[in-house]
This record gives sequence, C-alpha cells and structure tokens, in this order.
Amino acid sequence: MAGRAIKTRRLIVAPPPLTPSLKGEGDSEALTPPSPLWGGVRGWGYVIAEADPASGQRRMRNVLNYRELGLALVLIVGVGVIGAYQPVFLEWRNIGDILTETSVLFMMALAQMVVILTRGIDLSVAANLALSGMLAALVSQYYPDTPLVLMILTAILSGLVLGMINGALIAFLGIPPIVMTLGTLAVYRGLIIIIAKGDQVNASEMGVTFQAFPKMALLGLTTPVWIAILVSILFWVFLNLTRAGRGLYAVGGNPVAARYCGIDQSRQELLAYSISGAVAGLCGYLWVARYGVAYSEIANGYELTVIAACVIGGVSIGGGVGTVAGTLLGALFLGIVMTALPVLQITPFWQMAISGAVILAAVVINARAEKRPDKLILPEARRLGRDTRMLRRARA
Amino acid sequence: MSEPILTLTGVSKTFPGVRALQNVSLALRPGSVTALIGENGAGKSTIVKILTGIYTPTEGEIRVAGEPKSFASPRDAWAAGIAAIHQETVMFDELSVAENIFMGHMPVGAGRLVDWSEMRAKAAALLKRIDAEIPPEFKLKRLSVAQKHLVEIARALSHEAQVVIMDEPTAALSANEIDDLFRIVAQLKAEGRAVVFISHKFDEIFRIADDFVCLRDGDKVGEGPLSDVTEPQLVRMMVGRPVDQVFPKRDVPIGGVALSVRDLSNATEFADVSFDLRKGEILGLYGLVGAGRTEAMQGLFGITPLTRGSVTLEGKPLSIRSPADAIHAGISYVPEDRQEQGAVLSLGIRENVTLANLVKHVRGLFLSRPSEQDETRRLGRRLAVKAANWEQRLGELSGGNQQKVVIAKWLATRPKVIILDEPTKGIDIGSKAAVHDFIGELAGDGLAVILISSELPEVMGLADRILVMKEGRVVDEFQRGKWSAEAIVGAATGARKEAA
Amino acid sequence: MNAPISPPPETRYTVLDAPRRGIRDVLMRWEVILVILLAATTVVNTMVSPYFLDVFNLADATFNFSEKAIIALAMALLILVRQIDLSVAAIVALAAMGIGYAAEAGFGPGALFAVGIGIGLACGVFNGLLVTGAGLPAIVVTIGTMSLFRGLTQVVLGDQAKTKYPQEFLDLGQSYFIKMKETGISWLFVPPVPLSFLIFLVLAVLFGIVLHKTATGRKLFAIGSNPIAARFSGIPVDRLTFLLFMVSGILSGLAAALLTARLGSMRSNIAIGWELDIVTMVILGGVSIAGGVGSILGVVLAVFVLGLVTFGMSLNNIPGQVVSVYIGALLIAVIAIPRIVDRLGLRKPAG
Amino acid sequence: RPARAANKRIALIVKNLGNSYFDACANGAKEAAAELGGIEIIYTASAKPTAEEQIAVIDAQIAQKVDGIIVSANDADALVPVGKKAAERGIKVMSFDSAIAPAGRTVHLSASSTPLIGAKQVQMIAKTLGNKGEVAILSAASTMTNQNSWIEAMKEEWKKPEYAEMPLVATVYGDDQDDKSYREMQGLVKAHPNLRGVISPTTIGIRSGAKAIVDGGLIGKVYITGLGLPSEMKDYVMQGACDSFAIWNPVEYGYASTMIMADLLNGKDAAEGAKLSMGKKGETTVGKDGEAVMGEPFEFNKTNVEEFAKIF
Ligand SMILES: Nc1ncnc2c1ncn2[C@@H]1O[C@H](COP(=O)(O)OP(=O)(O)OP(=O)(O)O)[C@@H](O)[C@H]1O
Ligand SMILES: Nc1ncnc2c1ncn2[C@@H]1O[C@H](COP(=O)(O)OP(=O)(O)OP(=O)(O)O)[C@@H](O)[C@H]1O
Ligand SMILES: [Mg+2]
Ligand SMILES: [Mg+2]
Repeated sequence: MAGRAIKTRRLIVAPPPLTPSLKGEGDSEALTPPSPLWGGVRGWGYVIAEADPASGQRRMRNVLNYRELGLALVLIVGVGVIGAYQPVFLEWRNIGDILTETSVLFMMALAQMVVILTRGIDLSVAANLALSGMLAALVSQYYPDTPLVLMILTAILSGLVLGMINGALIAFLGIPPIVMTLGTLAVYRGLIIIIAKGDQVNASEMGVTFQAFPKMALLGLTTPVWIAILVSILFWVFLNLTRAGRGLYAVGGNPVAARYCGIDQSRQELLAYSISGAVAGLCGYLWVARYGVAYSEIANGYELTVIAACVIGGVSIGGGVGTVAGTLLGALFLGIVMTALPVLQITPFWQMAISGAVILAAVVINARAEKRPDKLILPEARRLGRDTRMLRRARA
Repeated sequence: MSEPILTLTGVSKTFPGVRALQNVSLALRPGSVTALIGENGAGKSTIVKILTGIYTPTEGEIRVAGEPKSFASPRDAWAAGIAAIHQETVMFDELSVAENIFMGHMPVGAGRLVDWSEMRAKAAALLKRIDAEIPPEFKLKRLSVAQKHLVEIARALSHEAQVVIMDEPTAALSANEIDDLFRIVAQLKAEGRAVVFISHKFDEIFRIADDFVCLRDGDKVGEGPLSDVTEPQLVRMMVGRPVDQVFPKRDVPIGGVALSVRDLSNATEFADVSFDLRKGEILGLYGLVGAGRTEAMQGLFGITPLTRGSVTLEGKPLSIRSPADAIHAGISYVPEDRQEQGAVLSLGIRENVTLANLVKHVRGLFLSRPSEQDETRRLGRRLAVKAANWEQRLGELSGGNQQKVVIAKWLATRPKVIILDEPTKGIDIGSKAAVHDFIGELAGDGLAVILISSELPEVMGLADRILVMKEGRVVDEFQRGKWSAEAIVGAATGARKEAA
Repeated sequence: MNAPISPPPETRYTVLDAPRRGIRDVLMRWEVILVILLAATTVVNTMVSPYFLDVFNLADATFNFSEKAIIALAMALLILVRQIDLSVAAIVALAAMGIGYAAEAGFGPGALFAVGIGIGLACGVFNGLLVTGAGLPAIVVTIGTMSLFRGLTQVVLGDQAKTKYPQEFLDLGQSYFIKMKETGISWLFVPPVPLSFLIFLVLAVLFGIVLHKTATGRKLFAIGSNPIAARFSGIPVDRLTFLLFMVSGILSGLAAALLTARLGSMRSNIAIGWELDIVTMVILGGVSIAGGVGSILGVVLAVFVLGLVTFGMSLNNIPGQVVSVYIGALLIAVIAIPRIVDRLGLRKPAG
Repeated sequence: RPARAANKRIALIVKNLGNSYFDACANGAKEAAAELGGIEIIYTASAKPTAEEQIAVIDAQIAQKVDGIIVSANDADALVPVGKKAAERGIKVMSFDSAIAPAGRTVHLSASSTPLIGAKQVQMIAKTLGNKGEVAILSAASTMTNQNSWIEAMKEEWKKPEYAEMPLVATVYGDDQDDKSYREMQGLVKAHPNLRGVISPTTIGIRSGAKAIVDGGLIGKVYITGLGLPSEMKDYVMQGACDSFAIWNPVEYGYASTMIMADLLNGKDAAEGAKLSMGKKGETTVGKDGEAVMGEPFEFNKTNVEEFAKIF
C-alpha cells in the first residue's frame, strides 16, 4: 500500500499463542475459548509473513509490491543484457530517447488504468489521440498566431469532450464500455477524415513553436518526459490521496459496496473516461507535434499497446487493482522492447511475435502473483505460513 | 418514554411489478433495539435500503428527530445519523481494512487530500473498541470471514450514527460470535443509540430486542414491545397462520451404510476426515465458522482437489474429480454461498431448477420444455417458492426464495446423498419448517443427508448424529439423545478437551 | 411425524408457468429491432441506389462478409460465456500461411481446408489452455496471442506472398457454389450462392439449434450467467470453455481457407483488424458482453444488417473510413436506444 | 479536339484515404476528366489498406457498373479474381502506382520503370555520400509489392563496382506509420554507428526518417534520400537532413492514368507494342505484361523543392 506506514504492533512470526491477550485478563482465561470473532485463530495464519514495520524491506514494499519489484528486476536484467550486446543502448542519449519515445505510452497507460480500475476499458483512446492531434494541428495550420498554450488546450479539451461522450453514455445509459468505445473508436477515426476533408497536415504546415516544444530539453530530458513525470505525480496523488481516486478503486472492486458507501458509480465512471480522454488529447498534441504530421492513420492500433502496458504492469482487467508504479513499469517495459529491437538488429519480422510472447509471459506471471492465498485452516499449515508447498508435497 | 429519533410514515415502495412495501410506518427510540421480522420477501431489507438512501420510497416520509428528510444517497443517511450493516456482504477485497471502514467518508486534511495516518489511527481505535485488533493496513482479502464481519461492524460504527441497522448480521455466525456481536449491540444501546435488528432466529430476537415490527408481504401487521408477545404469537403474525416452532424429527428407519469417507485431506484446509453415513440418516456437521466444514465437503464434492482420502458409495469406491462426477455418482451439495455458488441470478426459476440434471429433460437431442416445467412446478410448490411465474429471473426473488430454488435444483438431481451447507441461512421460519420437513421426508425415503449448520438448535433438532469439526479435523462425535448443547459447543471451541 | 406441520397452502400464491407478455415486451426484443433495422436498410438502399436490388450484386456482397460471419458464430458463443477471442484474425493469418505452404507442396483442395482447420484448431487449443488451464482473463491472453500468431506469420513469411494454389481450390472461393437457375416463373429462381455464404447459413442453423434447443446450449447460458454456480451444478465449465476456444480456432481456420481461396494470395497482413469487425457483429446481434444473454438469430440478423449497410454505402461511393463512422454510430445507437426508451418508460408509472 | 468518351464513369481506387500523394493523383485524374469532358471520376478507398477490404470496394464499383476501374493495389495477386470478374462484366481494369498481377488487368502504368526508380535512389545517396559509407533502407510494410520490387532493383544497382565502399547494412520496415518509422530510424542510427545514409522509398518513411535526423541532431552525419513529396520534404531539405530526393509528379500520374483509361474505354488495343495517349504528357508504349511507363522520376533538391512544394 502506498503512503507512509504508521507504527503498528510488531506481528508475530512464531505460532500463535492459544489465547490471545485481547480479551480481559482473568482466571477463567484458560477455559475461555479464543474468540474466533476477533479472528485470532485464523488471523495469525495470514499475518505470519509480515515483517517489522521499521525495516527497510517493509518501506520498500510500500512503494512497490512484490510483482512490481519482480518486473523492475526483469527490466534491469533485460536492459543489462541488451547493454552487453549493444553498449550504445546504455548511453544516456539512448536512455533519453527511450524515455521520450515512451512518454506518451506512460501517460496513456496511466489514463487507461484509471478506466480499467472501474471495470471499464477505453478502446477509443488512440482514435481520440489522432482526432485531438488533428484538431490541434488544424489550429496551428489555420491560426498560426494562436499561442502554443491554447493549441495544447485545444487538444486537451477536444480529448476531454470525446472522453466525456464515452463516459456519459457508459455511466448514464449503462452501455458496456467495450461496446461504447468500440463504436467511438470507429467514429472518432472517421471524423478525422471528415473534419480534415481527407487531407493531412504536414510538418511544414504546422507552426514552428508547435513542433519545437516537444523537442525542448531541460536537464537532459525532453519536455514530453517532463510532462509524463508531472502527469504521473498527479495521477499518484489523485489515486492515493483523494476521495475520488480511492472511489475509483471502490467502484471497480465492488460496485454494489461502493453504492452502499454513497459513491456515485456514474460520476466516477464519467470522471474516469474524462481523464482518459483528456490525457489522450494531450498525447494527441505531443504525438502530432513530435512526428510532424497529422492524418487519420496515426497511432492506429495503439489502444492495444496501451492496454498491454497496463496488463504487464499488473492492472487487473477485472477492475479495482492497479498501481501507478506498476503501470509505469509496464509501459517502460513495452517501451524498451519497442526501442531495443531495432537497436539489437533483430529482424523486423520478429518484433510482433516477441511482443506477443512478452505479453503472455507477463500475464502468466501476474496471475501467479495474484493467486488467492490458501485458507490456512489446519494448524500445521498456519505454522508454515504461506509457504505450504512443502506440506502439499508431504501430503501428496 | 423518550421521543422517537427516527420515524417512517406511510412509506410505500414499488418495483416494476412488485409492491415491496405498502403504507408502512414505524418509530425508533434511542436506547432501544427494534427487531424487524417477517418472512422472506416481506420487505425488511427494502426498509433498510430506504433508510440508507439506496432506494427512494415511492411514497411516504422519513423524519429524523422530527425533521423531514429525503435521502438521495447513503451519504445523506450518514449525515442524518443512520448507518447500516447490509444483508449482502459489501466490502472491497483489494483495499485495506481502514479504507473499507472509511470508504465514502475518508478523513481529509490539507488540500482535501486523504489523511492516511489519521484514517489508520481512527480505524485502529474503532477495531479496538470491538475487541478486534486487525491491522488497519491489511488488505481485506487476507482476513477470515469472521474478521471481515468485524470490519463491517466497525464501518457501521465509524459514522457515530444514532441509528444502527443490522440486516441479518448473525446469519453466518455461530454461537460465540453471536455473543460477541450482542455485546456490541448492548453497548450501542447503553450509549443511547437506536438499533434495528433483523433476524429470522427468534431466540436472538427475544434475547436482544426490546420492540418488534412485523411485516407481511409489504404490510405492517404488528408492532409493540416484545415483552407483550410470545413466540408463537409472533410467528402467527408473521406467517398469517400457526406454525409449529419445534424442529420436527421424523422417526426414520436407518439403513445400511450409504457413504463411507476415509481420511479425506487436502494440503491446508482439512485433514483425516472420516465417517460413515447410513441410508436415512441425517448427519449433522457442527463447528465454528472457519472450522473447515465447507472445505471438507467441497473436497468430497470434487470442487477442491484432495491430497488423500477415499470415498465409497454403497460399497463402490468413487473417484470424484469434479462436481459432475459427484452428481453422476449420486452426491449433491447445496452450497452455502447462494449468490456466488448456488443461484444463476440472470436465468429463470425453471432454468435454475433443471440445471444440475439437464440430462433428465433431454428428449432425443433437444430439451423438453414441458418436462422441465413439470419438475419446476412440482419442486417449486413443495418448497413454497414465492414468485410471479416460473420463468421469473432468480435475481428478482428475495434471498430466501432464491435459496429455496437452489435447494430445489439439488433435489431435482435425485441424489443418494445430499450435503446441505447452511441450507436455511437467511430463510424465514415458515419456509424453514418446510425445508426441515422436506429434509425429514427425504431421509424417510432412504436418502442420506449431511447437514452443515451453524445454528445449533437446527442441527440438534434434525440430526441423528453430530460430528464436530475444529481447525480442519473432526474432533468429536455425538449420538442423538446423548448430547448437550454445552458439550457440542465445548468440542467446537476446544474448551471441553482442555477442561477435561 | 411427531409434530403437525402444515406446509404453506399452495393456493396462497399462484405462480404462472410463463409471464404474460405485453406487446411492448415483444417489440422491445432485440431480434425485432434488428429485423426493423434490416428492413429499413433494404428500403433505404433500394431507394438510393438502383444497383442494390440485383441478385448478382447481393450475392457478390455476401462474399465480403461471409468469412467474418462464420467466425462471428464462434465469437458469439465465447462472448456468451464471458470470454472473448481477439486472436481470431491472427489465427486466420497463421492458418492461411499454412495453407499457402501446403498448396506449394501440392496438396489438393480438401487437404488445404484440412490444413487450415488443423492450424486453427491448434491455435484454439493454445488459447484455450492459457485461459482455462492457467485461469487467465481471455481478453488479455488473446491480445497476447494476437501478436504472437501474426508475429509468427511475419517471422516465417517475411515480405513474401503465397500465390500458388490449385485451380479447384480457387474455384471454391471465387465462383458461386450454387449457380443461379431460372424456374420458368419470372420471380422464382434459385439465387447464386457462394460457398462461404452457404457454409455460414448451415453453421448458423447448427449453432442456433445447439444453443437454443440442447442441454449444451443451456449449459453455455448458465456458464455465461454465473460460472461458479454452473461449476457447482456439475457443468464442466472449463471443458466447455476450452471447447469454445477450439471451435473459434476451427472456424477461423475454415474462414482462412475460404478467404485464401477467394483471394488466391496471402500475405502476413491478411484479415488484419477483423477481430473488431467480428466483435461488432456479435454485439450488434444482441449478445451481452457481460455474458449469459444472446441469440444466434440476433447475430445472423446483425451480420446481414452490417453487410447490407456497408454494401449500400459503398454503392454510393462513401469511403471506407466514413462507412465505419456510420457503423460505429449505428452500434452505439442500437444499444442506446432501447435503454433510453426503457428509461422513459420506467418514469411513467412512477410519475 | 473532340471528347474521346461520353458520360463514362471511372473509379479511382487507391490504397487509403487521407494520403496527400493519392489526393494529388486524384486531382490529376479530375483534371484529365475535365479536359476530356463527359467523364465522372469516383475517388474512393477502403478503411484499411488490405486486399480484402479493397476487394469489397471494387465489388461495389462492379455492382454500379462503372465503365473503368483504376486501382493502386494493396496486393497484386489477391486482386486478380476481382479484376477478372470486372472484365467479365465488361469493365476495363488497369492499375497504377502498385500493380495488379497481369492476369487481373489490361494495363499497368508505372510512374517510372522499376529498375530506373531503384537505380535512381542508389545514385542519389551515392552522390550525397561520395560513394563512401554504410547505407540502410527504411521501407514501408514488408507486404507491399512496389516497395519490395524497388528494393530488389536497388540491390541490383548496388552490385556495380563503384558502390564497393558503400555497403547496404540493413533493411527495416516502418509500416508506413510515422512513429514506427521514426523509431526504426533511431534504431538504425544506434545499431550502426557508422551509418551515413538511408534510402526510404516511401513518402511516410522518408519524412519520419528526416525528422528523426533533425530531432537527433544528426544533420551532416546521416543523410536520407528516397521517394518523397516536396511539400513534406521542403523543410528537411533546407535544413540539410536530405540532400536530394525523387518522385514523379503525382498530379501528372493521376492525369496520365485517366487518359490511358479513356483510351481503353474507347476500345483501343492494349497489346504489347500498342501506343496509348497520356494527353499532354505524350504517349506511352505498352511493354511486356501490359506494363507501360510514364517517365523518369524527377529529382528535387534545394534549388527546386520550394517551387514544387506549392503544387504537391
Ligand atoms: N431491486 C428489486 N427489483 C425488484 N423487486 C425487488 C427488488 N428488491 C426487492 N424486491 C422485491 O421486494 C420484496 C421485498 O424484498 P426484501 O429484500 O425487502 O425482503 P426481505 O424481507 O429482506 O427478505 P429476506 O428475508 O429474504 O431477506 C420481494 O418480493 C423482492 O422480490
Ligand atoms: N479468506 C477468505 N476470503 C474469502 N472468503 C472466505 C475466506 N475464508 C472463508 N471464506 C468463505 O467464508 C465461508 C465460511 O468459511 P469456511 O468455509 O472457511 O469455514 P466453514 O467451517 O465451512 O464455515 P461455516 O460455518 O460457514 O460452514 C465460506 O464460504 C468460505 O468460502
Ligand atoms: Mg432481506
Ligand atoms: Mg462454511
């Protein structure tokens, strides 16, 4: 769990005492059964693995859980191996390039995570990105004197509106998210053709500042990376420190329970899709400005990459589970795969197969990590804690 | 007598095609416990949901301390000082205990950001108040059922509400846990709060409640102090006719061994469960919640894989790897978790009843609808299922009626052995009697029955023999006529052995 | 019996065998909506384009959606049981590649179909194992296998195309399987029918019967509604789900064979993006993405609606991307309108 | 001059919409139609650049009984059956830009001969680099026929001894997506530290590659050339990422194709050796397999790119 750990009692690693000292002390203690209500008997089985809150290990786990640690480890080893083959990969310049190339994916994955948390999915993000990017590019083309901020705002606002359309119909009419966004995926992409009359906007037609902004660098990192960092921090604060953010987890974790807690599911969904849309809009500007072209085909199929990043990062498609750190790692993972393959001179025909295999491996590993713990009813099982493999083998 | 803290006047609620409540009025006084009683589908939970802002009444008025109020959301109800433990478990498995308690009203600090340390401290204090030292930062999914229940109680208390509503809080609890719960209720009462208590168990009602309000088919049919009524009167009021309260025990000739179980074990949940079950016998399986009864029986039924053990049915050794194997061999299992494991809520009653035995209704290649309808009608009437029609979606029925349909589904498989896991959990008294009677009748026909129940009177009333489980193992066995409630509870809690 | 017990009198509640259905319930049925939509599409198209009502044109139009429609049948069952297979188009590619190599090795038409179906089956088994064996969410697994299968196609095929097929095989995909016949009566004739369309119709009838009339079909509905309760009821949930992934693979393989025969050529981008078209067909057909609700008739009607809308629009030279705007909007509208009507309807008795 | 065709409809079916190159072709086609009179141009494309989708679009044109179909094919062989079907129903079929295999059409008009296009690009990079340094190819999708045949032609040209010190080190595919092409270009530069030149025979590849050079601060170190549009390449040429590139005039290309189709509609024979009119562009002679060539690719550099950027 994120956030600062407060001082908690050090929990015991040894077998539980038969009579927890929670009930009043007294002579009849020996005869008083341990109250299962307080859960002593069952409870201990679950707390055995808990370490001292003061230890560094514990604090580390507050930021990254086991799965995320694993993913981070795989990433570090992977980058190391790639670096051994192609030292250029480890150069600061290349790392900067990877981050810049992945910055859009970072933000899009975080936004998608927010939607998936509510048990939804937003397949229209890439189309939204393309349409919003096109609008910004058109503004830049036809009103070149518009201040850059306004052009970026155009993209964000357009994304926001498109996201709100999704959100409104999903939240208030109860249209299944996959259906709604499958529909708007087609609609938004087609609208690009209609709005731009089938034309594209080229680098030379866009303004100079419009294109220069994503290339500017500060402390060795480009603006898209800084924006991604800022957006990530905002997401972290939103998801962990605001009621609305926690409400998203509640709505996705158990919609009925959320309703009983006075959380308005519709409003949360609208919020999630609006966020997703606004981020897609922002990324639309960055994409168009960075690659210097806007037309109907940009980011085609990108929605699946974004979802894949979430999945690799441990976001559960079933809703209610996902962290900012995990998602960022998932996106970084894909970003590295996409940028490393060309550098490693792996024939281009292998790229797709490799990313498929990576996604599958990630799901399999995530699923193992997520496996519901056994109910440790037997005393001997509780003594062994979660590591019951030995017991299982002995009994088989 | 003090002023009522909350009054309902002329409240009605209609759902499409259903009148759930009709012109119901009631008043709650501070420092008293009001029992809300009624058959399944009488409208008890509907009142709870109206009081907590989940449903808006079609007609009528809610007043809190004399002020008229309308609740659009549970937040409004909390603001008015009303909090509830709902009939369904409504919790967030993936979130921490503290968040489960404070979801919807988390303490916020500077910049309206959630103040985690305060939230944890408050949660810890609340849990301590009910004697539950569950670490507030644990994810809920790591807790046992009983612990989760405590968290729900802590949540209801977290609002410092003047009115605390508990909708069948004891349905899943056994004796000791109920004692603990009642201590909390008594405490609330002493603090001058009004408590609404819903239960189908009359002993509990008479133990804890001061007043009662009785509903029947959405109408209020009686109210007053409990000291003025007797149990039979209450039942009569509720059902509209007299029902014998005592669980009847039929005299059934007990035959040869039907099911023989040896050393049933799995890795972490149960071990060395052995017993013989005879034809016509009702074998009670008692234990505290979490004793592993469900797991052991699900292991027998092929849901969870076994590491060891053998099962013999009528002398034939069985190899059960899936529920399909078990059903095929003649073993049925009525699961305890109706919502998740028993009922297919979006299918109709007919489709649910025939689901476990579809083969029987296949004519040629296709399913025969008349055959299905006959079966549904027969079992549905026998178990007194209340519904508009036999095609009605199960999700539209009240909890108790759903449970009856689930039992009907299992009876439809014509089993040799039936395992009933908390079969009357959440069922009203009239239906319960019908179920008990039916269980007896089945035993009379030579069916062997295993009855898991956390309700001691039920097991003692129906069973020929009782096995007691504790921490995954069978720890004791009692024969009919040679048992006492103290001895059975003692075995279940482990106190008996230690005392001896 | 030692105590008198009176079971509740049966007369207290009368429980009907079936609900009384109002005209509104019938009109609000999904299939009825689709029939109306289909009729409207036909009328509008006929009015707008003189070329629409022409047997040969319509028969030609069926070529372009039949392969997708065949896969849609399997997808409908998968979605019905709360699964989804996004890898179908990639399976088509992999199977088509196998067919390409087999054709070069000199296999006959029958063997080529067998190769396609066999590869499809293998892919289906792979998906099924991951989903049921390892208990992973289907949407994620099949996003992964989608990349994997198409990626493998690219690895093997690179920038090459497979273009050599036996003529009998090509004829199966390119000419009418049933030739048009006049009966002498001017309005009565046997229409020309392509093989793929014929297979689709036959399979649709078969799937419809299995789903709506047999015990297996009922089991699928139960799984879609509540998989855990279904498992407790002795339904082999994993085995049936696995089977459906296999069926999805098989039908994708079959579609691959039909498509390859029609194109007479295959490259690694064959059938790209079909998965979303197919999911659209199924959803428009009224199969609920939440599982447990849907009918084959609905899917068949949706296939026709989509096929005719697309064909009608391209007859009016509306470019592809604009057509997809209309289809996307149609999908949303058809799902949204009954809900809006429902909402308005619900207000009435209350107000 | 009298109109050569009266009230005819010609469908111009391209790979995808929203592509400036094809839009320019369509403008040329309309120009020709206006010049001829009595001809209607139907300009359309499928939503996805695949053979299946394109076939559906062609089917709809056949159903409308248009008189002629001009296609830029997504797949040479896959369009043969539908081409034959059109021919059976009396519709003339020709391809331009990306060919249909000979069995499926009467004529294919190449903008320029494949060997010429291939050789030209190698020559351009050789001139920029002075015949020295590593060179790579950044293509579109691996499935595209015309790309692949140009790459073949380049390799043929590469065999000449003067390129001995200018090896081809890699061929990568950007799938005609800007982001992928951009990443592939970045990858090329990193994987081959001595890389000096890149040939990108696709308008999307060359513009993204050039952008990667500019963004990566590689101007002067790495040069790109290939087939590009002046309007898109102007800035990069002026900045020095690209020394010269080539293309034919797409407006003229669409124009010439339409003129030839008009000839076909008038019943002109298109056998090998036949001469077909390209209007103001002159005449072309049908070669082997019905292939005709419009002209030579035109080279653009600092001196002329700005002028042509205004046109296409
Ligand atoms: N959302 C709903 N839609 C339609 N009908 C409903 C809905 N909720 C409840 N009902 C109906 O309202 C009636 C009262 O239901 P309620 O849940 O209040 O009963 P209850 O007294 O709590 O029963 P139980 O003891 O079984 O929990 C029942 O007939 C039920 O079918
Ligand atoms: N940690 C847990 N998380 C979620 N559900 C649990 C957990 N532990 C137990 N349950 C569920 O709670 C119910 C009761 O607990 P359990 O089955 O462990 O004990 P039991 O002896 O069978 O209890 P009972 O008296 O209810 O029969 C079961 O439905 C079980 O699936
Ligand atoms: Mg209730
Ligand atoms: Mg249990």
